[in-house]
Amino acid sequence: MRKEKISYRKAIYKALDYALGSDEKTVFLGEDISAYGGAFGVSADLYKKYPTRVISTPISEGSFTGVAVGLSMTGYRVITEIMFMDFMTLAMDQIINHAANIHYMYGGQIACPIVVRTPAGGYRGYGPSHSKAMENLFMSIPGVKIVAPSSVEDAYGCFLSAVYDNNPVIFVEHKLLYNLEEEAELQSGKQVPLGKARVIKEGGDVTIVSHSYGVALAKEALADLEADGIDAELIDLRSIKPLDIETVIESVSKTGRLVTVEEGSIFGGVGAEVACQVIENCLQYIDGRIVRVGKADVPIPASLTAERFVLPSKGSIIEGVKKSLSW
Amino acid sequence: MRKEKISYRKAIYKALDYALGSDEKTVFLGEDISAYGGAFGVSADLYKKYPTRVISTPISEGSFTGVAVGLSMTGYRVITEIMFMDFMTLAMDQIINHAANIHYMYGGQIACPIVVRTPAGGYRGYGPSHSKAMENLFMSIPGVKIVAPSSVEDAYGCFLSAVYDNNPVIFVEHKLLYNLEEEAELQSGKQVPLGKARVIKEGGDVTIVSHSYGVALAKEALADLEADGIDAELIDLRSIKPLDIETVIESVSKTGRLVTVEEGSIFGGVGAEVACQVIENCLQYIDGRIVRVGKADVPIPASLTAERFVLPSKGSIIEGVKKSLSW
Amino acid sequence: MDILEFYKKALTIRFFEEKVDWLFSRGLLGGTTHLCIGQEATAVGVVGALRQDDYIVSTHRGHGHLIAKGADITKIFSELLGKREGYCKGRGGTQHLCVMELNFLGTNGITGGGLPIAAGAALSIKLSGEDRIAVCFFGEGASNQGTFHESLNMASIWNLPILFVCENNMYAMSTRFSDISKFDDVALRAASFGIPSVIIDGMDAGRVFENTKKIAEKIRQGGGPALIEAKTYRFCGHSKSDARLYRTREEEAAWKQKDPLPKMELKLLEVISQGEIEVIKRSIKASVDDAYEVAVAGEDPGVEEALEGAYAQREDLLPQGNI
Amino acid sequence: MDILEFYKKALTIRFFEEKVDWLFSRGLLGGTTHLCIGQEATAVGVVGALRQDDYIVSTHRGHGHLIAKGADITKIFSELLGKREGYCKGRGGTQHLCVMELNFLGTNGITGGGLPIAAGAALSIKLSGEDRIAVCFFGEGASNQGTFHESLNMASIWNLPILFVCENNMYAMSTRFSDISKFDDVALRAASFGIPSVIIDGMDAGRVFENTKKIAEKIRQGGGPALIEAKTYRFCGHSKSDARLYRTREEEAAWKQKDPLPKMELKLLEVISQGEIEVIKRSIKASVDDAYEVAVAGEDPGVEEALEGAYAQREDLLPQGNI
Ligand SMILES: Cc1ncc(C[n+]2csc(CCOP(=O)(O)OP(=O)(O)O)c2C)c(N)n1
Ligand SMILES: Cc1ncc(C[n+]2csc(CCOP(=O)(O)OP(=O)(O)O)c2C)c(N)n1
Ligand SMILES: [Mg+2]
Ligand SMILES: [Mg+2]
Repeated sequence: MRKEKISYRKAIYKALDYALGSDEKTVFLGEDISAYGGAFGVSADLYKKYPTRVISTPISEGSFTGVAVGLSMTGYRVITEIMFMDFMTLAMDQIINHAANIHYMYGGQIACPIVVRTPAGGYRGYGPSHSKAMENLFMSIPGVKIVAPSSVEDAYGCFLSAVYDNNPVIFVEHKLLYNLEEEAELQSGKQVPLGKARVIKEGGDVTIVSHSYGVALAKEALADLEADGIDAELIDLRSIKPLDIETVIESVSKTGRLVTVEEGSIFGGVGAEVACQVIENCLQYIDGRIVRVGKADVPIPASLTAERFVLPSKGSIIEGVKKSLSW
Repeated sequence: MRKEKISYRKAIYKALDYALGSDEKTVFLGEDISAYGGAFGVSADLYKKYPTRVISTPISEGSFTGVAVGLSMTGYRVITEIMFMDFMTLAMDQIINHAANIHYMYGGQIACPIVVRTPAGGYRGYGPSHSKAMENLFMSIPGVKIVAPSSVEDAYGCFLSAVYDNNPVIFVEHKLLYNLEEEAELQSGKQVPLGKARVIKEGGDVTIVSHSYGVALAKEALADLEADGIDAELIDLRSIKPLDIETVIESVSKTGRLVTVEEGSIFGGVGAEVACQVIENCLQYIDGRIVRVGKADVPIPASLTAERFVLPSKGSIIEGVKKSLSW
Repeated sequence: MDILEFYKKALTIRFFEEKVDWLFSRGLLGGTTHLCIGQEATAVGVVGALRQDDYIVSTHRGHGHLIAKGADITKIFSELLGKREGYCKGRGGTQHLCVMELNFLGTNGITGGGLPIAAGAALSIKLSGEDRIAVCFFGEGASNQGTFHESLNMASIWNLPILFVCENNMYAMSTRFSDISKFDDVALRAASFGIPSVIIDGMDAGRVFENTKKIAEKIRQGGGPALIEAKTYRFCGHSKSDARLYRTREEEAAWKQKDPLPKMELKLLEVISQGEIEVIKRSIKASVDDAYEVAVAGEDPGVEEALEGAYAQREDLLPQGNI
Repeated sequence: MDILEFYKKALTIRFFEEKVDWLFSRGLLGGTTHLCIGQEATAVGVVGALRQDDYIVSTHRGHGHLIAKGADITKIFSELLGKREGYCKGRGGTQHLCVMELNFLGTNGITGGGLPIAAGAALSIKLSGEDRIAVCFFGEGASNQGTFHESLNMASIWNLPILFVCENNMYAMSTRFSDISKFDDVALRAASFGIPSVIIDGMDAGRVFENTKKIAEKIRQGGGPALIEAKTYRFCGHSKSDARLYRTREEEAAWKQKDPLPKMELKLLEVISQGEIEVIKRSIKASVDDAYEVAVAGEDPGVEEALEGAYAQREDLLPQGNI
């Protein structure tokens, strides 16, 4: 198979196509996923290929998520699309009190294999109700997995892993990644295991840990850092839960410094958990400040200018790295 | 004013009574808060004292929270009761996308002074949908405050602070605290400021940080620890957001060791944030393992026996403290 | 309809619930419970009209539905007692009690939480081209949740094989339906979605059965969703501690006149004697007591059992084949 | 009803929206937008029948409602441009645009999110014994959210002074209402709650005005909630990028025949000349362009402004006195 240039959006499309095509017991539910192809055009013509199993729903996030739970308990794998991650607030009950608990609370009788796909993130001036990256909201929920790949190959492979996982998976697709094009080899049906981080660039001075669009920002920062003589190691978590802390620890044991980057709030965010586990496991190796880079603790403003001040950026990552080295 | 023995339940009742009695522009909304007095009997006869402003709602958590938002934007302070904290999942949209944003996203034109009271926590065999302490879910939401007092005086004073705060406040009342009786001096209308932790017991060997019912458990552990010659300092955060990290830092600078205790999940929990801020601020003083004690990462089982294995206990706190000292 | 079978089922439910009540009053059970004493006719009437492979989604007040579906009361007791022999290994308890082998998709601790799940089960049936149906119990109080509206709408537009059964016992905890709804009937609300509905006497197992039978068949043949509103009454309090300040003892007494069990006995007396009835009663009572004794002698879950299982493994064989 | 005033308002909305459309097509605006071109008659008709002190809760498609309520279009442009001179300092943008001084409680980015908020405003009015009313706009698509059901129910049982206005433009994004609802009329759904409703031609500002006027007065006098369903159509796509594959150009053309503006002009010609109309058009067009020019010359928020204000302070003076 040759590598070809392919977009993140297309990779998700292909993974959806593979999942729907290879198992009749797979259903895809969401708003405007037919003629519109979803708000971000991901599902394109799938509704024509699988007319009975690509189902456009009413605007009822709370209940169509419940429909997914019911389908999954009766023999289907279900993929749902929540049009913007901000709207997951409406589906929280079915996710937290139902989907997440089913395997455990029913004593292992049944599982709940659903994937909740959702476009997330800011930088587009959509304002407070259409811009959030809320993956941190699900961290403390036992039973769910959280996946947020940053590369085209991972988008494909992690998505398939999510589909074939027997647990509810929150699958975060950053809006700014959809148009990302990469040379990728999408081997049909090839899964990328969840819970395994990826070292994107090796380096000896500092460990940068991120996921989703934060990785793209961090990549941009790498060149500037190199120009300043800083050799950073960049790790893409890919999945936040399960969290591959081993890869992070191995890196920090080498670099002695940790910078976490996330688009959500720092307070109560992913970085806090990563940093905390690092401390618990390799405090002795730390010889720089641990720095968390993320969203300021305010809602996301609509003004593009203001939004830039609130969300993390290449600049704030570089600043964070330097702060960690300055100690 | 003399001290008298009074229960946590009664303290909340008195605070509610004070708030409703002293300002006609205060409303209390919730399910079964009339003749039933709420599921835990907190509101007792308030519906008789304030018949128009104590309003029993239909079972519609999502929308009566929205009603609170609308009331607050048009001149009222609103207190709502979500019968079990687990049901907050249904009110998430109005809290996260509406209440929390209002002051900021509307450019400061208006505030949203609502208090969402809610009985939380386990140890009663209620099972996965009626036992959660989910205060950590709100940590990353800008605009909301999170308060979870453990003592009778704080229940009263923090509640009034929450009412007179101009922001949405999640007010967590642990079910097992309702019957807690303490000698307390409830000065009418006296507020306890939010964002100020309380040192419950001073000690030099290790700092235990907790909130809500975790404080009660930690208190129990203190005696055993003392018997083992361990002099622990116990801090009650009282409010998780704003977080009084100064008090914690001051303590850890002295003891060199930190143990966090919470009833929610460790992964992505309150302890992660506390520990992380401690590390960021006083890494140099740490000379013991940082240990987080909390819920195992599974749903809360109904079986009382199983529940005890899953939730933190006096025993797991003692174990945590010893682990932090063993390093 | 085999009236004797129905009577035995209803009696089992009654005695089971009374035993649970007694256990609570003695502090022998953790958590809480919601008894269906007084509402047995809806459970046996509805479930008795269904096929074994029909799905049921139940509520917090679900013991009756589960017993009617054929569950082993020993295993229900085990579950309530938090024993590892329970249907859910003691993890679910009364409000999260699922029995997949009976197509019983769970009682539900979230008021209104089961409605969309039932719609999902119905969609599954439709997609698979099966001729079974999904039945969703809910209370009149739950009909004020948004999920009610959303689920009925989806059931309607997708023409799902689902029967909504509202057990309207007039109260949601302490809240009288007439205080939180303009009309006393939930059935009215189905009209918005073009879903046909009937209002029936929920204290009469025969009426419940006949109506369900007829309607269920129609649904099975592709007729689309329907709603039955059964007017009923819980004789007990809402949950384990409830002083019932919100209603009068007179109202309760009036409803107790409609107790479904004596009504069934009256019918039964046409075929068997009072003495035979007494024998049946004693034997069922004994079997409930026995079931409890067996259950209580079971084992508590160990620490590993408590801590494992939050995540299903890939290799876990799922009964419904959804690997 | 002052037809000239209405016409000017409607024209302002049309030109404003066309300008926004043009700005988007040029990449001069961030975010997205939902234009109400074609739906101006509902905005001016409903709002024109209200008092200044009545509350309005709007939707994602809310510019028209806001302009009709009397907002300064310069400040709306500033808001859309993310300038600090905007009504919300540029933080809210098109979907979170609140103007407290006009009792305009916000456009809303969450479909169905405004319904309970409006019910809350209505409850506030009732508790305070005022004679104003709350008006809640929503689309037919939003009527599938649970909040619709829950809010109408509360409005009904508490007899709130609230007018629900459904702008039924037949589509929710790409979804035809007939595909996600059994019936084409949202009004039917109000019957479940005993809420009276009317279905009216939403392309006719006069009809909308008269109906609203009458119904609003009834509500003001304690008559309780009511619902107006205005049948209308958006001439443009759902948001800034929409190929409109889900409907035909013929359907669009047919609806454009019902454009509310020419209809108003026809009426106006009974009192003024075509030439005068042209003058009005040019002047309003110019004022819209001017407003944009003033707005675009405004200032972007600084970093401190972006980072401050997540929490209201105790001493913040709140316009509605809720300190
Ligand atoms: C979301 C949610 N809100 C509130 C409750 C608390 N609660 C449990 S049962 C109940 C009343 C339900 O009434 P109804 O649906 O009529 O059923 P019934 O109890 O009468 O059988 C309430 C309010 C809950 N379990 N879940
Ligand atoms: C909770 C939520 N779900 C989905 C969306 C995406 N969305 C924005 S507008 C819209 C369609 C709304 O349709 P309708 O209520 O008919 O209003 P219209 O756009 O036709 O004016 C959708 C699905 C949203 N903003 N919020
Ligand atoms: Mg009831
Ligand atoms: Mg529409």
